[in-house]
Amino acid sequence: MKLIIAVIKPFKLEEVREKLTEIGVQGLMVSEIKGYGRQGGHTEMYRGAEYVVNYIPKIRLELVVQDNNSLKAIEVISETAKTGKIGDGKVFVLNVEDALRIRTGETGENAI
Amino acid sequence: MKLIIAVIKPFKLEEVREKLTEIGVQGLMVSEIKGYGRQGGHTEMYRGAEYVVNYIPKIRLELVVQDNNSLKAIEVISETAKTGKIGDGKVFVLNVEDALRIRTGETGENAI
Amino acid sequence: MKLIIAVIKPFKLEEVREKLTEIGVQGLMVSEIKGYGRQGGHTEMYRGAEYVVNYIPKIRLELVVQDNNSLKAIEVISETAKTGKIGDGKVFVLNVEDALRIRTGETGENAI
Amino acid sequence: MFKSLKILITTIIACTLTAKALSAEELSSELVSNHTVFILNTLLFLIGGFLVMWMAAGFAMLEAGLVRSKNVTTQLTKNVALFSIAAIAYYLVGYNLMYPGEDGWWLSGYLGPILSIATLDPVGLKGFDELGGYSTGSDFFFQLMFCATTASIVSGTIAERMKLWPFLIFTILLTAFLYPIAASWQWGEGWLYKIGFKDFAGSTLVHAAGASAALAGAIILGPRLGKYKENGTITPMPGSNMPLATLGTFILWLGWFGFNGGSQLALGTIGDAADVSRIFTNTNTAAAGGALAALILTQIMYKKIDLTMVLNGALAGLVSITAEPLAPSIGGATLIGAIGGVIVVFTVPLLDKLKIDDVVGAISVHGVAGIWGTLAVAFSNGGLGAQIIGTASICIFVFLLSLLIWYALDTIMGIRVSEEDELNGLDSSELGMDAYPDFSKS
Amino acid sequence: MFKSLKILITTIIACTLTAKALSAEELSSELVSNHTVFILNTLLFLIGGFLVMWMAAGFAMLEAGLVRSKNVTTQLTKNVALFSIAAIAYYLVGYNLMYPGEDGWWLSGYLGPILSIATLDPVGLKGFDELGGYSTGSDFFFQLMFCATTASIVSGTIAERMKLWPFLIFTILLTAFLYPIAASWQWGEGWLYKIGFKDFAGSTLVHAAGASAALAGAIILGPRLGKYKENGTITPMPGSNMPLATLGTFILWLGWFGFNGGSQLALGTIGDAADVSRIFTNTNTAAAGGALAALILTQIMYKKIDLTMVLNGALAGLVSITAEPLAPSIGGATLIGAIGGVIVVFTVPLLDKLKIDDVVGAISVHGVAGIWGTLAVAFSNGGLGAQIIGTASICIFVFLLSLLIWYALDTIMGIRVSEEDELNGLDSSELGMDAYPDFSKS
Amino acid sequence: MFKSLKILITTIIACTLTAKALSAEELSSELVSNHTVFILNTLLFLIGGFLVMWMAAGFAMLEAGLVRSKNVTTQLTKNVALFSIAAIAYYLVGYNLMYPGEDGWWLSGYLGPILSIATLDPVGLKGFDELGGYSTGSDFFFQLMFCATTASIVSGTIAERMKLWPFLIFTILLTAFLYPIAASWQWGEGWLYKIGFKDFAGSTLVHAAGASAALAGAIILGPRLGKYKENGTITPMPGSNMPLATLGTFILWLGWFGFNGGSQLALGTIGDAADVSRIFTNTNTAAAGGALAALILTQIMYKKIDLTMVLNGALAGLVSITAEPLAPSIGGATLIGAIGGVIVVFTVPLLDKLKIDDVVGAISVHGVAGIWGTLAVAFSNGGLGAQIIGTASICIFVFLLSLLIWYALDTIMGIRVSEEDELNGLDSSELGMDAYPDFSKS
Ligand SMILES: Nc1ncnc2c1ncn2[C@@H]1O[C@H](COP(=O)(O)OP(=O)(O)O)[C@@H](O)[C@H]1O
Ligand SMILES: Nc1ncnc2c1ncn2[C@@H]1O[C@H](COP(=O)(O)OP(=O)(O)O)[C@@H](O)[C@H]1O
Ligand SMILES: Nc1ncnc2c1ncn2[C@@H]1O[C@H](COP(=O)(O)OP(=O)(O)O)[C@@H](O)[C@H]1O
Repeated sequence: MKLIIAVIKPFKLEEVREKLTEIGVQGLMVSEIKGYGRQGGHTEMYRGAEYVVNYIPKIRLELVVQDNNSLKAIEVISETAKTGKIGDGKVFVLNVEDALRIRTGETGENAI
Repeated sequence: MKLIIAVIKPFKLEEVREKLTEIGVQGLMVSEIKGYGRQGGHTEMYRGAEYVVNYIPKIRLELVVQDNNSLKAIEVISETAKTGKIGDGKVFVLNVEDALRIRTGETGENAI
Repeated sequence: MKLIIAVIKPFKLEEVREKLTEIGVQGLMVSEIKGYGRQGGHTEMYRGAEYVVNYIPKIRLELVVQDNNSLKAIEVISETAKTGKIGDGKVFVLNVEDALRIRTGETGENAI
Repeated sequence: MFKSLKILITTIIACTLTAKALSAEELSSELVSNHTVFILNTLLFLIGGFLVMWMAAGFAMLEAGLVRSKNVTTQLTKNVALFSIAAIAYYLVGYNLMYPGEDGWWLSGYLGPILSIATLDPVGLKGFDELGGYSTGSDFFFQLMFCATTASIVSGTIAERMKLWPFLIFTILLTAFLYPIAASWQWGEGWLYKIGFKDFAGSTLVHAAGASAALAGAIILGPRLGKYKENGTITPMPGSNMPLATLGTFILWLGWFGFNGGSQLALGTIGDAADVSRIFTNTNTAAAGGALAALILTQIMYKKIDLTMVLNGALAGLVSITAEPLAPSIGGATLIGAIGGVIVVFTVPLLDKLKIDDVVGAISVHGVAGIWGTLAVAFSNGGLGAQIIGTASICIFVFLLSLLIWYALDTIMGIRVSEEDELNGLDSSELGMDAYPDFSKS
Repeated sequence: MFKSLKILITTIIACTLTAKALSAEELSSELVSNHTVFILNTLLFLIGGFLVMWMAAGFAMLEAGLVRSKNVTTQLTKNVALFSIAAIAYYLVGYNLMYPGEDGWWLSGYLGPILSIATLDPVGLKGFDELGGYSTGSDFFFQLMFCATTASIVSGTIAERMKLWPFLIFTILLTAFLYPIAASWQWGEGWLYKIGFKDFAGSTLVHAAGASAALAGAIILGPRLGKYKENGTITPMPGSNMPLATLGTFILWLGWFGFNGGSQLALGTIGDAADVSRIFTNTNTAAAGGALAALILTQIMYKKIDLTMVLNGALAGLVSITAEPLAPSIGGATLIGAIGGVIVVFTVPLLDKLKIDDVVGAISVHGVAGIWGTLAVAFSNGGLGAQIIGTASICIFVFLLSLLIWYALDTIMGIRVSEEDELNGLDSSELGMDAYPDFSKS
Repeated sequence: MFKSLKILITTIIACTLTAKALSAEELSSELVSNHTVFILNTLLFLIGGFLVMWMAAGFAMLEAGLVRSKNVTTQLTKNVALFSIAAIAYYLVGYNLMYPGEDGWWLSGYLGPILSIATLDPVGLKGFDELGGYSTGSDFFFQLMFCATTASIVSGTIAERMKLWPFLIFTILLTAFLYPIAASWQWGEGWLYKIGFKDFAGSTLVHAAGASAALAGAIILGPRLGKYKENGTITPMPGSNMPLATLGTFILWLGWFGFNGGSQLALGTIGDAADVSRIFTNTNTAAAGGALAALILTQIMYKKIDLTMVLNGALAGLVSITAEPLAPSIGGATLIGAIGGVIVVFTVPLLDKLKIDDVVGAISVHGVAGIWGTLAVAFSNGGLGAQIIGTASICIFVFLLSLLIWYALDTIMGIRVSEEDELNGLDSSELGMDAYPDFSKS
């Protein structure tokens, strides 16, 4: 199993979720984060003082998928979340050793 | 060392933390997330428009434990967080390559 | 590639980010979490009832770096975030199998 | 608030002055004409009334700030609904039940007419011969707000675990019957009034009465899940929004000038104007005394000031002075308020020890401090006996009937949400609407 | 608000009484002197005026609570700015345009003088011979607040997608010209006044007029991105802060006593005082009726109460009673308000079906309920024809001119932010300032 | 606020009219009787007083909105506490110190009696022979609120780094001694009053005085950690809650009608009523001018509107007009306010350059704009010399004594929290209570 961590633009969340559902993804963890990256760096004024906006609001998705589903999920995310403009985000893939569904006690790929 | 990521129902947090403390877990990262899963999907009304509630508030726990403690921790979480109703959550286990305690500079299992 | 998860004291965020930038780190995910650890445990009063403060506000940083940059990044974080007082936080290192930049479709180390 | 009495006195004074057969110049430069008196009294009711109406917003904000965020929308809904219900129940039943007049009693001194709805003066007072001291509409408006205040007190105590509808049904009964009947004993010139009970603006008639209803509710309902652990420890459940709680307190503080000042019921003589001024000053200083007493006490006892206690202290000061805001000197009023503040700091944990879960401290603030304030009237005005009888009879009457109603509601429809719903928050189960759905950029 | 008429009547009544040649004693004990009348009328305007001013805060809080958090700062900025703009535009142009007097009309009954700025009574009324019924300054202050209210209504509907500056420019035109011209037809004693149209405090002249301008804006602007999906489903975009929305509603509720009560325009006779009291009571009960109607209806229709609808219902009740808050009995007023509440529950989804995106429900609350209230005047006062003509002419006039202005602004500078800016939120693109930048410990 | 003078004039006018030996009818139809004057003046104080009391909530909300969330509870606590302290300190010492009367001075024109506590008229004015122009209680209530306002100004500047208790101790000294002594020079008819200084409602006596105390505090205290970097850059620390800041501004705006309008000190003649109306209008338009000036200026200078500057601008407009809200025309008042708004936009960054860290901009808003407003009186009333002397002497007196007190407090107990406590937030170290503990579902 793989843990896919994706950081995307907030307004893309619904679209990405829908598309992931279509390919059979049944669970997600969604969190709001601040992203630091190339997209930042423009300046704003606050009460006459200039400052650099470093952190941009982003959505972080985490989903655990079966190994053979992982490429498809990554593809779906990268296609759907893409606007072509800077700050579209990243996808990272990590290996998951085990999974467990608390309600049923199922483990492994059945738990996803 | 293992990183255990657990997503649980919010009101179970205290109980799970207490039980984990009892088996010697000394640290946790707790974050509030929105969970998408089987539990969602019921509809609500807002100003006369029907909509599907997809995201349910959940708590995400992250803890790094020694390899030999990992099974016990998973067991404790799954037992304590269980209500038997849909949406109880998941536990995922990932491998951790290294750890470091910032205050002391200790690394590896000593850092946990 | 490595995923570095660091939990630090909130007021250290800016300093750590600046120092990481200096060694070439170009992206970060920042989230606010509540940390449970040795630092907690003091008691407060609320409306006449004593209670234990278990959760302390912390910042969680996640960054994916190239393998050869990982040690330097860990070093920078641990040095900058250190106050020497309890609750300075932890750094955990995980292996990342793949990365992808959504905007360009680049993968692997180029995507970071 | 002995309306008829006041009017009588006002009229007598006016007549006496007239009777002196002053010269025209003296007359016009000294007298306030009957019509002007009427207008000024009416104006006092209207200003007082809109200030007390504003207290509804104060209760809503205070309670929204002191419950956890998962219950905020429900708490707001309860507050808007109870105020609306009070408006209609008091119109249909409460007002005439509370002021039966000489001949309206069903049970003389105890029970007014139930089947009698309120009406207003005709437009432009057309065809109106008899000139009272103020317009009926202004009086109705002002009195209604007191009735609504009583209901507002209840909602805070029983927060975070009671279903919406049983609460609304209770509110109907409270504002149509319970409060008006109890209040009629004094303000309707019933039996309490006859024995010499004194409660200027309602420390007991409004505040302790509301708190008695709340206490009954808290008992039938039981504490929130997890509030009192088996090992005897108490789990604090911190309020979600301190600025809202503080705003609510300031709103109540402001509204209280109308509550107490308007209860002078007259502004048409220089004596009344001076008295209203005394009342404003005393009301303000009692709140200050209550806030500072709680501030100093929490600093000493807990080593850290507890803002929620300071807010409760200010309100307890206000409640304490409400039974007699006119007679005391500024210093006396400060002291009466300060003792109210002290009371709150001690009774809030006491109730917790009794496992009575009062989410916002309303029983301490409105109940215990209200009783203190009513008894304290004896310091300046004597008559401790009547004060005790009055306080006890009102509180017991409202408490027992409330207990009965809550019990009946619980039996019929259940007043408490399910365990799961309580844990998930009432906003999700009762309303399906979060109070703060984003605070994010999605 | 037929100012001159009222004054006349007041004066006539005063004179009649004088003419009765009462004895000195009777005189002084019954009459209210001209000067006292002047002061009391002025005081009514001032109290009414500051209460209506407070409604500006109500609109700001209501709208800040009902937009998503990424647009809150912009919404607040719009509200502060529009109120400030109204103050200056109404002073420079609007006031005299609205009250041309007998000889000031450019186009008799239709268009007052545009190049004429407002002035106040001289300090201390120095050298002032002619004694009106109230001070000009108090009248200006009161009327200005009505003008600002009209503009406040617009900002809520077009939230979350309109650029800041086009909105501000529209506000200038609305408060300097559109509202004053339309209002002059009635309150300036123009042609509508002559045909017997009745709109006591402005259900149509203020509320439906504001809603007409809002509707035109919503049409030109189009709905928010993603609000109406192609498959016909509607995406709810829940408001970010229910306590703010509730606070805003309570503020408006309070302010409305000034809005309707002050519109009696006189407090100098006992009849006026009694009427103002009736108005306060009816205003309050109409709000209660509206809130409860929406509460019960959403419970029945959706199985769960919708707090935002209850808030809208209370406001719709207030709007509905505004055209005639004096004549109805309490029961009648409750009913008129309740129908307002029902209207809102049905028209909000209806507008959604028409793909007209009204973020806070202002078109339903102020527009549809405003029209209902104005037509309902015919129940108590007759003259349905005049009511229909009045309502239609005001709404159509404001709607068409607004449409033109919005269209022109859109052509010249574009009134809508870019798609990306809308998705990221106006606070980031328009202002670069988050409403809640932390809620954290950083 | 030259009380005695006003009353004198009022009385003279009344007497003159009486002296005209009018016929009975004329008399009763024109005169306002002494008693009615008394009641109306008292009413003005009470309405003005409760509106200014409401400003305490405004400051609390404004400051809670402009500090970071980790310091919100502390800021709220300071605001509730300072208002309570002012109530008691002004009663025990301040009031009579401020109004020594002819014979009460310890140091004629400079220092009133310190050991003298305030008392009110007896209940019902029993045994009261001498009829003043208003009730003492209403005057005390009104004046107290001005004293509290002065203290409210300080808390915002020194936010986010000062310990709670030193601030509270400073507040005692400020409200018991500093403000009353300085104010006595003018409003107690001391030396400034004698040289012809004019400050209608206190641009300098209240606002610049408060700002002077704040400036002294900011200097002794030093800036927040990290605010001014060594390389000269300034780190913005955005306020945590824009709706609260906006609400606070609207509350202050509303309260200011009481602040300025009540300072007319009389409502018993038609001239006074008209003047209060002028004041309301001018106060409102000055705020609008200030807000729009800041809005336009930040748009031009920074390319984006800065809401916090717009809010500060509105307040600066209000402060600017406070020294003379009566004489200017509407246009003049708008301009005076607008210049206040411009001042703020320039002085806020200027103070930052001087490394004086004023969290909410109070020194600019209340200090610089207050001085501007006081000097601007010379435009309409002449006497620039007296204006300069008055402004300078008040500001320097309050500033120097405050500096001394802050310094002493710092030496004795330390006024600043530890570095770690500041970084973690005062809510955690000083109070152990988060302002927003959840905003979650736990
Ligand atoms: N190396 C990294 N590790 C973790 N997160 C990253 C990394 N690089 C970028 N991110 C996240 O991805 C987001 C988008 O990256 P950014 O550099 O702004 O633009 P782009 O995705 O177009 O390259 C950032 O806001 C940050 O949260
Ligand atoms: N494959 C997955 N990857 C990540 N998180 C998941 C996954 N499946 C479920 N979750 C998380 O677990 C929570 C509970 O899952 P759900 O399907 O609702 O019920 P259950 O746990 O009873 O199967 C979800 O809200 C979601 O946050
Ligand atoms: N085993 C662990 N797994 C995950 N997070 C941990 C672990 N131990 C500590 N932490 C995190 O690190 C933070 C700091 O740890 P703590 O024990 O308080 O002090 P220190 O870092 O000085 O040892 C905690 O608040 C917690 O969030």
